[in-house]
Amino acid sequence: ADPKFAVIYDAGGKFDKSFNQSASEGAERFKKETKIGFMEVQVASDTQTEQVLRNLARKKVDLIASIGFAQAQAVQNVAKEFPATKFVLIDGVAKGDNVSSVLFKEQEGSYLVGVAAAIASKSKKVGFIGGMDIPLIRNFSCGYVQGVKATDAKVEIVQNMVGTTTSAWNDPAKGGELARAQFERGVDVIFAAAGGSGMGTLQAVKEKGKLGIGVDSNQNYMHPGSMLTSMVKRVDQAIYDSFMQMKNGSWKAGVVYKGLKEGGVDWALDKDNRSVVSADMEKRVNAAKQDIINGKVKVVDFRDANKCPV
Amino acid sequence: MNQTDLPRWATAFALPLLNLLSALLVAAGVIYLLGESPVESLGILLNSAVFNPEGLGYTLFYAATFIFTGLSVSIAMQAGLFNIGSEGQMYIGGLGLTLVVLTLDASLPGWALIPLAMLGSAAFGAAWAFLPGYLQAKRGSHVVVTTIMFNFIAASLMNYLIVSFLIPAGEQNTASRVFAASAWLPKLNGILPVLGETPLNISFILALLALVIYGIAVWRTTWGYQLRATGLNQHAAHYAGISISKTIIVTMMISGALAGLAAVNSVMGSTHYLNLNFPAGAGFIGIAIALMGRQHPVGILLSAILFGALIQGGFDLSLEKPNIPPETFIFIQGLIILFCGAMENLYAPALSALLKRKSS
Amino acid sequence: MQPAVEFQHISKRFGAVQANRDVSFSIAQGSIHGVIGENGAGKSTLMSILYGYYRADGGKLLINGQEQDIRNSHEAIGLGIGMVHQHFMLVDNMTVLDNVMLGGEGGFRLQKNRKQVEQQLRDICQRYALDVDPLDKIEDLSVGVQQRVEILKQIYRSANILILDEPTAVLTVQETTSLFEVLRLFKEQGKTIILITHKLQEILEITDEVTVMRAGTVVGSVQTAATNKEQLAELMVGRPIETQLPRAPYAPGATVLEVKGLNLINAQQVSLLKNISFQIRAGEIVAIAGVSGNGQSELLEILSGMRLPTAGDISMQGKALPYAGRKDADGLPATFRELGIAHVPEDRLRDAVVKNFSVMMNSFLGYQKKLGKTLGWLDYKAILKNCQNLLAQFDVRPADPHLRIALLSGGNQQKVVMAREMAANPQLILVGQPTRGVDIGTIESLHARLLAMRDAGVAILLVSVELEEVRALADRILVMSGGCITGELKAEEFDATRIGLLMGGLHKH
Amino acid sequence: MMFDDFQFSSILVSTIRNAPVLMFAAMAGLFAERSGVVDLALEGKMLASAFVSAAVAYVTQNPWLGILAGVGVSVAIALLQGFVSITQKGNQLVAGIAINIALSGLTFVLAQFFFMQGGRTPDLGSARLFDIVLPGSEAVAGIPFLGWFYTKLIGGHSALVYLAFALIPVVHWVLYHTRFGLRLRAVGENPHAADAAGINVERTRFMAMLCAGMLCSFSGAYLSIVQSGFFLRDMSAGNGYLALTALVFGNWRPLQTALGCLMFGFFTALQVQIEGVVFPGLGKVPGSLIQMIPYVVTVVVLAGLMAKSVAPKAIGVPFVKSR
Ligand SMILES: Nc1ncnc2c1ncn2[C@@H]1O[C@H](COP(=O)(O)OP(=O)(O)OP(=O)(O)O)[C@@H](O)[C@H]1O
Ligand SMILES: Nc1ncnc2c1ncn2[C@@H]1O[C@H](COP(=O)(O)OP(=O)(O)OP(=O)(O)O)[C@@H](O)[C@H]1O
Ligand SMILES: [Mg+2]
Ligand SMILES: [Mg+2]
Repeated sequence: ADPKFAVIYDAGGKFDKSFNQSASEGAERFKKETKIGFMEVQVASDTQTEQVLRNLARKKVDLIASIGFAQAQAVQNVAKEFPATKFVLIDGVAKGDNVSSVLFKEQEGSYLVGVAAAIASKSKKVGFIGGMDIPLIRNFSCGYVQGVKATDAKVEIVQNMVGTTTSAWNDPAKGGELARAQFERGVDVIFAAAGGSGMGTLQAVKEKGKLGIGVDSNQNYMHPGSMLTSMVKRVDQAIYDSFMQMKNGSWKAGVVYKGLKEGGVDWALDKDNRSVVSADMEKRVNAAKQDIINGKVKVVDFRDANKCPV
Repeated sequence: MNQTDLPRWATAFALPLLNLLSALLVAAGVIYLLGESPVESLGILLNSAVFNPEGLGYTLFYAATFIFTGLSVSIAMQAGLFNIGSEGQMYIGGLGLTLVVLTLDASLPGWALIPLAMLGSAAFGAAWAFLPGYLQAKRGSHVVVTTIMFNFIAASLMNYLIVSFLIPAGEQNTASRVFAASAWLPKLNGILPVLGETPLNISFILALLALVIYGIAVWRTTWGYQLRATGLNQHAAHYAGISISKTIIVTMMISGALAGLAAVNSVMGSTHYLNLNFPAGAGFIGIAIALMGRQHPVGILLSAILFGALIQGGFDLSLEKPNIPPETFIFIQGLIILFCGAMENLYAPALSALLKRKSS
Repeated sequence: MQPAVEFQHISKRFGAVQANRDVSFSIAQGSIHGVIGENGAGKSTLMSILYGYYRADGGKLLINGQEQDIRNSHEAIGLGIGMVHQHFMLVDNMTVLDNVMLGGEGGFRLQKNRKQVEQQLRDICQRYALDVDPLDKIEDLSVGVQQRVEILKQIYRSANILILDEPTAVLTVQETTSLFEVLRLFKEQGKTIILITHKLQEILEITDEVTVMRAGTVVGSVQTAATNKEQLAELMVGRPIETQLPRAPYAPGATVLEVKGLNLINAQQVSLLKNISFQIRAGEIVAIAGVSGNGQSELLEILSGMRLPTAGDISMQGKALPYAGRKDADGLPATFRELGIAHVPEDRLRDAVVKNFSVMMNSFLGYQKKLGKTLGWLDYKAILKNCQNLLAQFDVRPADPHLRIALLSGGNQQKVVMAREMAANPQLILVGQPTRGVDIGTIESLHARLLAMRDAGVAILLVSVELEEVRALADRILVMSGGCITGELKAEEFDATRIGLLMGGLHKH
Repeated sequence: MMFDDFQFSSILVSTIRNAPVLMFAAMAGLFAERSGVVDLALEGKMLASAFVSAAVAYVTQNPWLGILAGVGVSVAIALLQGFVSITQKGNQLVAGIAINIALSGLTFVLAQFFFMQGGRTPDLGSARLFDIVLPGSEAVAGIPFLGWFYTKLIGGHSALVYLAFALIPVVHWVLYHTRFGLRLRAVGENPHAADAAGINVERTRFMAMLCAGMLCSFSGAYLSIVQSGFFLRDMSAGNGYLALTALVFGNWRPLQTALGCLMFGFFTALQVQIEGVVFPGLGKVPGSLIQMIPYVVTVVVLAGLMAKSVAPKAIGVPFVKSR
């Protein structure tokens, strides 16, 4: 019989236009290609995560995909109870012989969009808007800053976070307002890593005719012509691969890091931003990409020491 | 028209039941519009929240937190104070217990550590409520406003503390390290294996105890008498020699301590670490519970269980019926509060007319 | 001529209480009609029905011979009915002008009419000799002036049938006199007036006819000219009323309270009490007479610990009262109570009772600490028994300890408060306006209680605006005006005119 | 254009953009609360109107129709709130909280049901309100200070911003200089007195709720149609409670309440600007601590400078003809 699959989204939900959505797209692609369905749930708290993981494991689901670092502890607990069930955890590390932890080197992708931003900026001021001040978001910003500074040390970076409560991810008005405030300080390119609030940012970017950078999934289509690029994090690919391996019997536990080299992160270039990406920019960004893949440039992971070099 | 025309059984049971049914009827309509069968859905909901022991365990687990936040809001209301800050006080209470546990969980056994950690949560919650209480008592700053502000301040502060100090290096999760097992609250499934794998733990028992103490303290002691007198008529309370400012400050601190204790259940009883935004609105639900339960221990208990059941049952239902998003239950919660908490007399005229017709 | 108002078989019930039962009587056009009766007899309820505030359960109402179904105050006003309520119906933080205009603004934009109405009000004030400034805020006005505002409102609205529910309860003699002048003017203009009062000589002084109510029913209507005080009192209460209560000879004991150089300056830097000095000895009643608002309330508040004086010494049985060095009076009344000072405050609904508590829960307000000795545990069994005793002793009706106290009539609330304070066996009892709004039967029994306490050796400080009450109770009389004591008289020197002069003596208005 | 670089100018402009959300809601609350009905349901009405106006604007591609629909829904909710609090004499706090919770859920469910984008409406695109460019803007744009003042500070906002500021004198006028305002204040202060004066207390309160519903709807529309360009679940993000705070802060008076809203707007803008700034001696203050600024300032101002706030006396008490 076919294996059974399930996806557990974190509080952001399946439609967050971000990594949950990306995960769902990966699972959908798998479903379309293999005609094997999957269950999906969204949890609201860490307690629920454990409850639903256990429920699914009891229902003899073979592979459960847990999206988001908040699920790490729950996965580790339940994996221990159900050695026969396999788990794939995105953005976090959980111990266990039946757990595959997938981590992304967001700093590398962010570095690339930083390079693009530094080149695209006419005012030599670029912005970053994050949802909340947490390590994951700091890692985005840290990679971004490294990319900007490496390209042109004179470019200034203005950073803001939307808030400190969960509504920080659902406050497009504030996201937009932060963008406008940054424009007034001369910023002309903004990288938004703020979930739903980021959509407010990109909307404001379009309104004011500036440039925006999307995050997680390729968001270029949202405002063609106003999007410089997107920092894509291929959660979809990770889920798709994991499901496929399960089906083929090649699934393996362990921790994997997915960076530029592994195709886990990238910058997006498609018809929607073709017009704003000059040939020179494309060349220089791709060169940076090559340098990182070759190991010529090392992008620091903020989380290694909870510190950003620049 | 007059509610007092109705016999006690009618006001205490028949009317609330009718209201609950009305709320469910509206909810059924919504579920029907979403393309699912209301009857089947209700069956699933009841089964997973009440009849299935493990589900019941979860229901009571959630209820334990809500009892504490409900008590927190209630006790302040008795003194005429509308404490909107239970959310923030619970959050800070979580910090208190975490600091105790993180320092001592390597050295102390559970029987010493757990009470100490609870003390920590109560103390931090009380401390966080002190300033709004003090400002209300001495400066007349509206406690509603200051507690709302203190919620925001608590969120910022906790964000800073967790991210900057509590996250172990290299970790992604915005949470402290996992506590040593000595700090885990004993689960009730040890005594009642039928509950299965639920996080229901001794804090539920503590919550019941808190309800009893609350009932006794408020209605049976001088202190409670003074509290209620202050809440109902400050002029008379002053005349009666009650120190208003002391009453306000002490009550706010007790309210904060109760909110702080609400953190114990979820942090030490379930996740075993302190994570960002762990109260997840439990403080605000406490307001609804206090209002719906009329600040009465039995009312608080019943509303807390009702909310626990809705969260548990609703979650399971949305799992089975993808057409019904979990948010539907937030809507239903609101409806229930509206019908049972604010329209208690909706059916009183009809019922009293019916009874009159019967008796004549 | 048609009667102005005719009640036919009016009944009204509140839960278990039958407030009006088959009430029928009529009020002649252009007359002043008195309505009297004990507290809770149903007078206010009946008038509220006439004014559309309540709707009767049964019966008919005829206005100028026409049957009317008055569903709300708006319709009553439309029929030319005006009412001055027992508790003033004024919005405190608005001006007199706005209060008068409220409900009859004459258009959407106020500003257009404000000037015009203001002028109109000034004219009325002049014509009726009412001293009111239309631009004053209500909260800044004394009760007497607020009363005038109510009258002003009715004149402005040109009410033809005017109901006055105990309008004189809070007025001074002079204020009452000038109110009656106005009423006589009204009558001359052919208006009909219904007057409710507990003061029988007012009835005799001004009414043409009087209806007596008891327990919700009418027990009789008589022509005023053909009756007298004793007869009315007996009709009301059902038994003769004793006007001269027995008292032991004046033989005061040791000094209980000594006040020296008391001063009070409020936050607005107004001096409310100036250099007050006096003493009270055991077994005497010292009365403070004066127009309200001349510092008596503040004096009571200070002596009971509810407020701190700015300067001065107060000693109780030779020991200084412990208020020195305090920043506020928060919690101080408890200490004063422990020292043997009991207090029956002037404003009982505001200060002396918690409206939403039962009678029982109110029966120990202020003494809760004493009852909850072990761990603060309240022994409700004992409390209930004690409360039942008090209710029986003071003949509180209904004697139901579990009733919400707000549902008792004012007189019965006052009995509960008085019972509570007396039961504490105080050395000194401060009594403010003990019989305001209370019927004559109850007044008699409350006075008898106070005299009994005096005879038992308790020191009593009485603050009252009723000279009649002062005369009936006091051993010594202090007169206050403008925050000063302007004179002192012995009981046997009682002289209404002289007291009146002293009351006005240093008064600014 | 020197002035333009000065951050303070940008803070001021940002303040003006931030304030309307709070101003509409606070003025709505003012009407309800001055009439004696506690309005805890601002948040819920904002959300409902944000959703409906975005949805209708998207479907019709006309922002004005969206706003109109938002008004309709918000007014309907306010009247429901009125039915519960005024007619049924229910607990007003409960009613408010219940409405907030119910609408937080319902707006998501409906948005999801109709648009299938996770409780979001599609982008409004051109169906948004345009910013008004004041006449002669081009001419003065180059002049220092005046250019900034005319084109950025007072010009270049959407119609709703001007409406919000126009409301301050209008509400003041309605409250203090009209029959409706007089009755409204009377009913909220002493309903028994108003009743005795022949005023229908319940009807007056319903009228007040109607105004509250209408004003609050603009706040929601501003969020979705002006500021964001789409609806997103729970996008009111606590602004309803902040508006209530401003109302208490402003002692239930229009001018002071508006000042309270502007203060919040100002400190939010300030906080945005000083995030990441290196302070002499302090270094870089963490962002999450900077986020506290508006709230800490409120508490300090409330505790330090303000006199006791005096609520309308009859607030929260259903009008019952009884003692
Ligand atoms: N709204 C009410 N609800 C319940 N009982 C009421 C209400 N109003 C009046 N009563 C009761 O009805 C009876 C008549 O009250 P009413 O106020 O008419 O008396 P009254 O003659 O005016 O007394 P007083 O001289 O004290 O003013 C009293 O027993 C009172 O307690
Ligand atoms: N009688 C009046 N004539 C003309 N204008 C008035 C009058 N009463 C009030 N106003 C106007 O209304 C405004 C507010 O009046 P007021 O000072 O009474 O308000 P407030 O005390 O601040 O508010 P509140 O009504 O809450 O006490 C003032 O600007 C004043 O111009
Ligand atoms: Mg009466
Ligand atoms: Mg005022």
